[in-house]
Amino acid sequence: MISLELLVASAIGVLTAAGVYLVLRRRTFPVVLGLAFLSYAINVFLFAMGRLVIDRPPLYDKAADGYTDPLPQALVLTAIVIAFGMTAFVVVLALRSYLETGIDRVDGMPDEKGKP
Amino acid sequence: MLLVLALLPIVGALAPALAIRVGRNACAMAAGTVTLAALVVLAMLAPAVMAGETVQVRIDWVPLLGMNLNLFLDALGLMFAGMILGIGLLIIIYARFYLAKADPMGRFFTYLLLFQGAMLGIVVSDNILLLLVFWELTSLTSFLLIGFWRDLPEGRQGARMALAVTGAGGLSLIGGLLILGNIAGSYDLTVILQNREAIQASPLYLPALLLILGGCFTKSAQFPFHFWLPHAMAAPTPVSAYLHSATMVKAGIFMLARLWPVLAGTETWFYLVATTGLVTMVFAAVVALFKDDLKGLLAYSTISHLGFLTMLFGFGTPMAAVVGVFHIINHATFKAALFMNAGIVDHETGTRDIKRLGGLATLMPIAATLAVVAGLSMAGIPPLNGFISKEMMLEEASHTVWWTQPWLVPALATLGATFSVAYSFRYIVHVYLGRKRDDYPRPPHDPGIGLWGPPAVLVALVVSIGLFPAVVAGPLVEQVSRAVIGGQTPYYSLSLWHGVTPALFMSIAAIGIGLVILSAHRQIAAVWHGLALPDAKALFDRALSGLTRGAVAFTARTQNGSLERYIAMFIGTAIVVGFAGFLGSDFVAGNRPTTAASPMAVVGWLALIAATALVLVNHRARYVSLIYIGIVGLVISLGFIHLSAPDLALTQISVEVVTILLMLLALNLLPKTSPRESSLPRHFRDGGLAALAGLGVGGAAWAVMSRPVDSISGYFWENAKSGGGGTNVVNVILVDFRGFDTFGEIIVLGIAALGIFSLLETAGTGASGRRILAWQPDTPRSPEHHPMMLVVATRLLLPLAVMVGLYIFLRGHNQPGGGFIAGLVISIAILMQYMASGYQFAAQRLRADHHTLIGLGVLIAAATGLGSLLFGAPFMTTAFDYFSLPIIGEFELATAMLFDVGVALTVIGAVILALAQLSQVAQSAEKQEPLETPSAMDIDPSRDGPPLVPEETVK
Amino acid sequence: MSLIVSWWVIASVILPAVVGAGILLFLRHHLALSRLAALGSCIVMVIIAVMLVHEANGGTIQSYALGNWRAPFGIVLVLDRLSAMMVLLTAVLALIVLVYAISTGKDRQGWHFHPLFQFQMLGLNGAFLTGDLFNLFVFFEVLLIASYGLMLHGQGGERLKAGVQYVIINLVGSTLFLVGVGLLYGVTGTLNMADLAVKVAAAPPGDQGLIAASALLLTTVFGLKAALVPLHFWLPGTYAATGGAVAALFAIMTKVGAYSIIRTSTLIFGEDAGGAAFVVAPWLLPAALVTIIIGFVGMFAARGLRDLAAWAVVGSMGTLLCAVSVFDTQAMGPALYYILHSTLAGAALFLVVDLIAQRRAEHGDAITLAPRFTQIEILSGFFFLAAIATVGLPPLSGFVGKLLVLDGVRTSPAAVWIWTVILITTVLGVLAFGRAGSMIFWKSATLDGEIALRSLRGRRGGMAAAASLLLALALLTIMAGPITRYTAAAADQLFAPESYIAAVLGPQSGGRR
Amino acid sequence: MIRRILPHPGLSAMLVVVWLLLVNDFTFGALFLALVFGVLVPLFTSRFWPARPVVRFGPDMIGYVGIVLYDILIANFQVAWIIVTRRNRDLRSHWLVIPLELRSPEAITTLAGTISLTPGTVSSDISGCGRALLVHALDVADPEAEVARIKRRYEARLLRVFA
Amino acid sequence: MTGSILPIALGFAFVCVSASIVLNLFRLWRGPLSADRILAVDTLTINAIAMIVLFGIAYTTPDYFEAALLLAMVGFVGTVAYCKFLLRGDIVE
Amino acid sequence: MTLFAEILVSALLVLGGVFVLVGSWGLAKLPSVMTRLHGPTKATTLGVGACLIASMIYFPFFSGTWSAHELLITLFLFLTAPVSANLIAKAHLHRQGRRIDPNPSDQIVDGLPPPLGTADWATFAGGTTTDTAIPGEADGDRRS
Ligand code: NA
Ligand code: NA
Repeated sequence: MISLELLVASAIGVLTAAGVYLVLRRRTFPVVLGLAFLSYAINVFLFAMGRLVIDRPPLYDKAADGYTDPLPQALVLTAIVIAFGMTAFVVVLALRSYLETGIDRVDGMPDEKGKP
Repeated sequence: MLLVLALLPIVGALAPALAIRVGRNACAMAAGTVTLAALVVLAMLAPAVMAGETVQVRIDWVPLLGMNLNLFLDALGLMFAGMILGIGLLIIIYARFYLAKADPMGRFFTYLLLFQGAMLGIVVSDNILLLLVFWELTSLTSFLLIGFWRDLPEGRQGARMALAVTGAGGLSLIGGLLILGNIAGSYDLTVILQNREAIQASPLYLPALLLILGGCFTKSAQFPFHFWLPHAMAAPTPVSAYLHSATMVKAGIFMLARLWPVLAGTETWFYLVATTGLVTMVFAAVVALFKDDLKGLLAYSTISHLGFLTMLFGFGTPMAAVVGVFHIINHATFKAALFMNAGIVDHETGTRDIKRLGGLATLMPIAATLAVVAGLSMAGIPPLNGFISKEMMLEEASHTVWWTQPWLVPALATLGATFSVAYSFRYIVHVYLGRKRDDYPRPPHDPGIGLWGPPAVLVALVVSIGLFPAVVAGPLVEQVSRAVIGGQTPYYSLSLWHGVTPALFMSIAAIGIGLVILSAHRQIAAVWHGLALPDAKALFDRALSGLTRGAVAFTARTQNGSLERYIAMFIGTAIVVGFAGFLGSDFVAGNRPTTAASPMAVVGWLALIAATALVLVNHRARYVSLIYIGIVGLVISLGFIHLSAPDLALTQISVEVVTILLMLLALNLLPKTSPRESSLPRHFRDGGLAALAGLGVGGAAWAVMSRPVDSISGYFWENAKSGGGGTNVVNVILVDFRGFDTFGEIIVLGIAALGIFSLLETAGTGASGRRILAWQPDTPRSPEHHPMMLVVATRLLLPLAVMVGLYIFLRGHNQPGGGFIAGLVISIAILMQYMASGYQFAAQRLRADHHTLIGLGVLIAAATGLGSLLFGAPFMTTAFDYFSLPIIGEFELATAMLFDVGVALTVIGAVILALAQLSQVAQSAEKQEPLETPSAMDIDPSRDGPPLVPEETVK
Repeated sequence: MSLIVSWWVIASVILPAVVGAGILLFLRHHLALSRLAALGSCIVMVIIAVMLVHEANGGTIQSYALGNWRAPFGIVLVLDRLSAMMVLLTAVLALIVLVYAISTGKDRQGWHFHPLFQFQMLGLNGAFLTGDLFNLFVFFEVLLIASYGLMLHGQGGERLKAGVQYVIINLVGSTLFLVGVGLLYGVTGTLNMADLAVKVAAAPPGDQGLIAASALLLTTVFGLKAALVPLHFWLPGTYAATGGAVAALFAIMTKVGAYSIIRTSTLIFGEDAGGAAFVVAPWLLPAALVTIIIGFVGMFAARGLRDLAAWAVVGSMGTLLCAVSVFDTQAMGPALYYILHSTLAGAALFLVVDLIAQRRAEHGDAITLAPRFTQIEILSGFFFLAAIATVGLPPLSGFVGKLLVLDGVRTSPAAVWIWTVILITTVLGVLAFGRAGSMIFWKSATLDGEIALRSLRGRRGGMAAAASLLLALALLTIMAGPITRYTAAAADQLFAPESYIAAVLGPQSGGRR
Repeated sequence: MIRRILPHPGLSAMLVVVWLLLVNDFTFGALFLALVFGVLVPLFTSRFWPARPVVRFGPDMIGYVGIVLYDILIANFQVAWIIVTRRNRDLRSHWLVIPLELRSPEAITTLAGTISLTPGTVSSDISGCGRALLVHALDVADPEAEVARIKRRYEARLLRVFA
Repeated sequence: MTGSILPIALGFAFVCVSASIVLNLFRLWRGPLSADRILAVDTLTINAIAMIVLFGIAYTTPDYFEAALLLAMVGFVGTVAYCKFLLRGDIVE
Repeated sequence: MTLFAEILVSALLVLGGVFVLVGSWGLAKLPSVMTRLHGPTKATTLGVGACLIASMIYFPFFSGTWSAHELLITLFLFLTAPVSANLIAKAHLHRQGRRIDPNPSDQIVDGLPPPLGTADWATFAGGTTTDTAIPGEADGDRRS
């Protein structure tokens, strides 16, 4: 039987790989997509650091017979918010840089073909 | 007292800079006064030193490093200090009259005094680290002096070369002295000089020696580091006279003398130092003969004499050291006089080229007299001081055996002396004697006393030491020699006549052959100039430009602006060190029981992988990949729900959509595709990095998830309700246990929005503005802006969504939800209005200012935290209580909720600010007047009159 | 922690936050008032920081439990000698840079300079004071996002292009930071750095691999901020493309990376960390050596003064990290002194370069021939001083710092390498500065005419700011005795983490031995 | 006065109910809060909804809702059957043009929504003058009859609901 | 959960929804038009809501309903945005 | 009573599941965008609705809690689904021009019927349709 842990770990791996691949592209837009993937990957990763528990939401209940580690969830929430702010910023920066220079390459070089 | 001496010139360096406002005389006076004052102080210290005492001052500076303001003045220091200040004073007088009106005299004397101070510092430092400070300072200040005439390219190059060579030597000296200090256990010279045995026995002796000699040889221009010195001749002549007679270059000799007691006496020392000195002496003497530039000739002569001195100290015998000490004085006197004389010739005739000179003796009798006397001393002709020390040197050389060859050193020393005679006579004969010429650049005549007076003083010394060496120089030489040797001096006599010794014959031979060579100068010179000798400067230049080219090429190659490479490097490094760290230490797989995956989980996993693959494959098609990526976010949200993280799911869901909106807004103005531009190897590289990174992070996740842990979470679980007043532990952590994180987090969000605002505020100006003006939509546009159904539906949805937002906010402390999600929900509700009814419509109706919301949010959050300070509790201490009101029933109020209000406000402000600003840019790009109707719909069937959308006949 | 000290500690974080938000909320349309508030905040920060240093110098480490939740559960701010020193350094630098920015009118070239500036200070202070690893991440993000805003302040094509690179690579870096933090939490179950130290020391051998990996990943992230080769690529472009004032302020940014390396390596992954003990050292040292070389080679290749200054920062980071990588008290003291020096020297250089570039009109900072310019004499002096400080020649603190480092690392097995590299590269630095200075100040002086500027803003204030940085360097030299005593004591504290742990977790924890 | 405090009384009532559904609690406290929000939220959002449609709450409305729910149920089965059994090429898809007598945007939107919610038909567009609705039908034998059915069954009723 | 019918029905519903999601993914992949893909995502979101409801029943917890509610709202916003982009390029104007 | 509830809930779940599946099957199977658009309305209305009602009945009986959230979700879906469908249809009409659904297996190739009155359909009125493709769309399918 496939374990949930394996699924999650492999998903983290795939998301990371996708993020890394995209972050290494030459245009700003795919790079931003890559950053989004890295953000997904890291959120799940952080979350997984609290181990996986099904049906035990971190809501305090005296009767509950166990709980999910709430701390990583709080960390992920913080990380999501920060990543959101950063992503928004980088999207706008990419656009602004494109508007200013006519170039949407991350290395700022003009296109080889001479088109903007 | 000693401290005053050391600091006077440096502090006094300000004086000429200030005095120049008064005038040139005042300026020179100021400089002279400072130097004179220092001389007076020195004179007051001299009696004690001459009595064999050592004057000491100790002031702690950096005791932990062992670097302190420890000064001492012994006879060696006294002699050098005397030369530095004495000749310095003469130079100042000379320079006053030498410098042209246009030359910035204030700056000149300031530099000169700084240099003087640095030199003085070297010779009175007890602490070698302090000595190093002064040492490098001489390099720096001499750089300024040599480059004083900025319009001379030779000056600039010469200054840089001097700085490079002597600076580098200084660094070598740093290494050597640090080693030496470490062997001796102290950085104080007085201690080091007591540790001869320990030092010479140490395995670090050789490296220390090599490094120290690196410093000394560069400074005193020993072959093959000599090449900087002739180029430093581009300096104003007073500078050359100062630097190359008594100071700068003598610093290297000073160091040899200073460390002689602990370093000399070994075979290594002998072969390194004596050989270098010997080679330099001969080589430079030969070169000097063929220099047509007066200062060039003197420069090589200086190098040769520095070799002379180096060789003497290299012999390692006390007697040779005595001779060395004596020759230091002699060389300083005649060489300074000659440099000044060369300056006079240059000043009066307008040239320093020997070929254009000659016959000046009658035109400039005073200058000629001075030149003849000093020149003869340099040639080693009795009864002048140069003769005595040369005789003593030849005597020492005559019984020095080099590698079993007794003849080698005497022969070469004689050869050096021979050429010395030749070039000295050339200076006298080719400049002053012979027939007068009628093509001098300027009509020559003797200068004023201001220029000839200072050399005359020195020439007087040359003569008096020559005639009465024991009286004039004897006591000083004796004391200095003791200081150098570190004990009693051997028997020696300072006199003109030493009897018939081998040295006498060598001397006679040198004079005879030297004169013969000079008489055949023209022929020999022709041969010499025909030789393709390697030019040290060219070599240096080539090395430097090669270095520059290499540096430029290397930097351009590595720092090529390719962000992909930078990121690849970063990720590659992380992969390498991460795996290395992991594999380099123990790892035992965990034994935590795993959870079986349900089929739905597998389907979700499949969806995630599929969507990821779709994005990867289609990432060049930007719009479509934005659709695909939505699925990834959705699946992750579902995963969070499945894995007991409702708060995360809510957040992920709402953040996701705002992000997509933002990217769509940006994509409107960006290219819609990315070209295919990576080569196959690049794809492999990126794929490889991606796979390894994925393996690493995924593997780490697996490793952690499969092992048990004892975390601090239990505490949160137990205290959330009782201590934090909430049952949603995640929320209590966010607003209470770790509220500080959240505080930082909303600030990040707020700053991001501010940054976005700043970026976009200016988008309409400059290049960006032009581009926006020229922008053409690259996708077809439907004429309808605000479809009716959408407008109507979102109007009903707005209050509903706001209710949901309020609900999520209020329950957050106890149930999934909270300020952040609520803020996002309300933002989304407002964004819906923006999308449906348009920017104008929504912005007009949304009265709150975004900046205010952000500022207010952060302030409320901070104020909530600060409130606790009023009650004497730490920042962000929360309070909560349960209240009961009639009708309403029991409810809870917690300060943490106020904090959450701050969070929500910031979120709303930031999100709306960012998106509104972005859409404004798009508006100006579209160049279309936004639709203005009360209902905001393009098609409003309730209105009478023509449709807003332009009519067109139906096809 | 006594009440008053706790006030100082918390004020150093809250003051910039409140002032930043306050300017945004109330003063964003009132330039004069914004400036006043910002200056006031910076001055008060300096006072606070002086108090903190004074307090820390007593030798006891104090911890401040935010929200009154005790460590390791809540977040704590920890005041020790190192953190106090960094806060003071930040405050002094910020004040001077702010004066510069205001007097040269740089703060008017875009939006929200002052709030961003305050938030930048908040991020820096938070990062230096926090005792919690995840909170460190948060403050990293605060200071980064503020730095993005500041870096792009004034905009322009080149700056935007460089900004894209700077932001993106740092975002990747933040991701890696979270991997490291997450992994460490996953293995140890805690985030408080003192508690992490305890847990890592007590971790079973089977966990060592993961702990070592996270140590190295974190160091990679910190190395990115610290511009450690091969993670340095972002720096030259960024620093050269941004405004002079901001670049000067950024001199402290690289130190955040160095600080974090020092903090985590001595506290969490120190001597007692078993398999992870100083696991970064063997990587750090060679990287630092190469960093020095690359930095100075870059200086040699620089075509503009900003470029030169930026590469000088890389070189100085290499020197600093060399000393750090030895990981003993003897070398750490010098390293901390070098932090002070290199921050101020780097900032001074950037300000001086900016002053020069302003006056050279269209010639800017290019190392090319151009006519004389206003105040060339005094600026050549400033440049000379900043250059010798940067290269490490006497009499300024660069030389003292270099000697301290050379002396401090002498017992290291790699001493020969460090010495060789540091000494040889200094020559490169001398040559590079000599070339640039002689071109701009000497050779240019030969051209006729002078560049006329219609108006030169902040003639006095800008010069005064640059001068005060040079003065600070001089003070650093003159006061080297007491300062090195402080840094040595700080180093002692770092290598005796028991007191830190006890201060954070309570005396009953008693350190870990 | 009342209009100013309660710009959309119907909406307010709906929001009160929505709040109670949200908090899932029918206490006085919840009701109080519901009333507060029911009043406050429309105050804040009314600016976004300047025109106030006149809606008659009454038997017509209830009847309409009932019919729609019934139609949804039945049509679902019909369309499901078509999807599962009918070959694609046998589908009798048609565009329907429904002339409108309704005039208020809210009413037309409701009609269009109803058409879309009942399986088998999707409201696709409105004419530029707002007098006709473009509807896509998945499978109809007689397009005209379908148009008539929609007009009779839904529009006629909506004309009564939206006065 | 009580009897034996309910788990079977629930399992059946899970299977149906899972299968639906797979079908949605097929359409997402196959396209061919952007409208198809938007439609696929929209449907997937609605299926996800169903999935969440089923989870709620399976675990007998109301904790996940807000997520479903939010998903309903957000799914709509996303679809609107994707469509507006196709229609107008600028989604906020 | 509980048994009855259980049967009712089960029936609703089965019904919901089937309709959700049929809706998605339609999405996958039907020949053109406009026909596919009919599928999801099933998932929305009856499929999810049935699941929601099942849930509403389930909770009071099996956990003792009463929940009306499901109603809200249903309300939301009913409000939004037609608008989503409308916009997708409009987007599709706009992108395809009047050559609606040129799928060979689809018999509807006539294009749009004219609206009543003088103005064109809102999506087209006044506009000219260009052939610029949104990148990523399969161009071949647009015209064949
Ligand atoms: Na929450
Ligand atoms: Na329908």
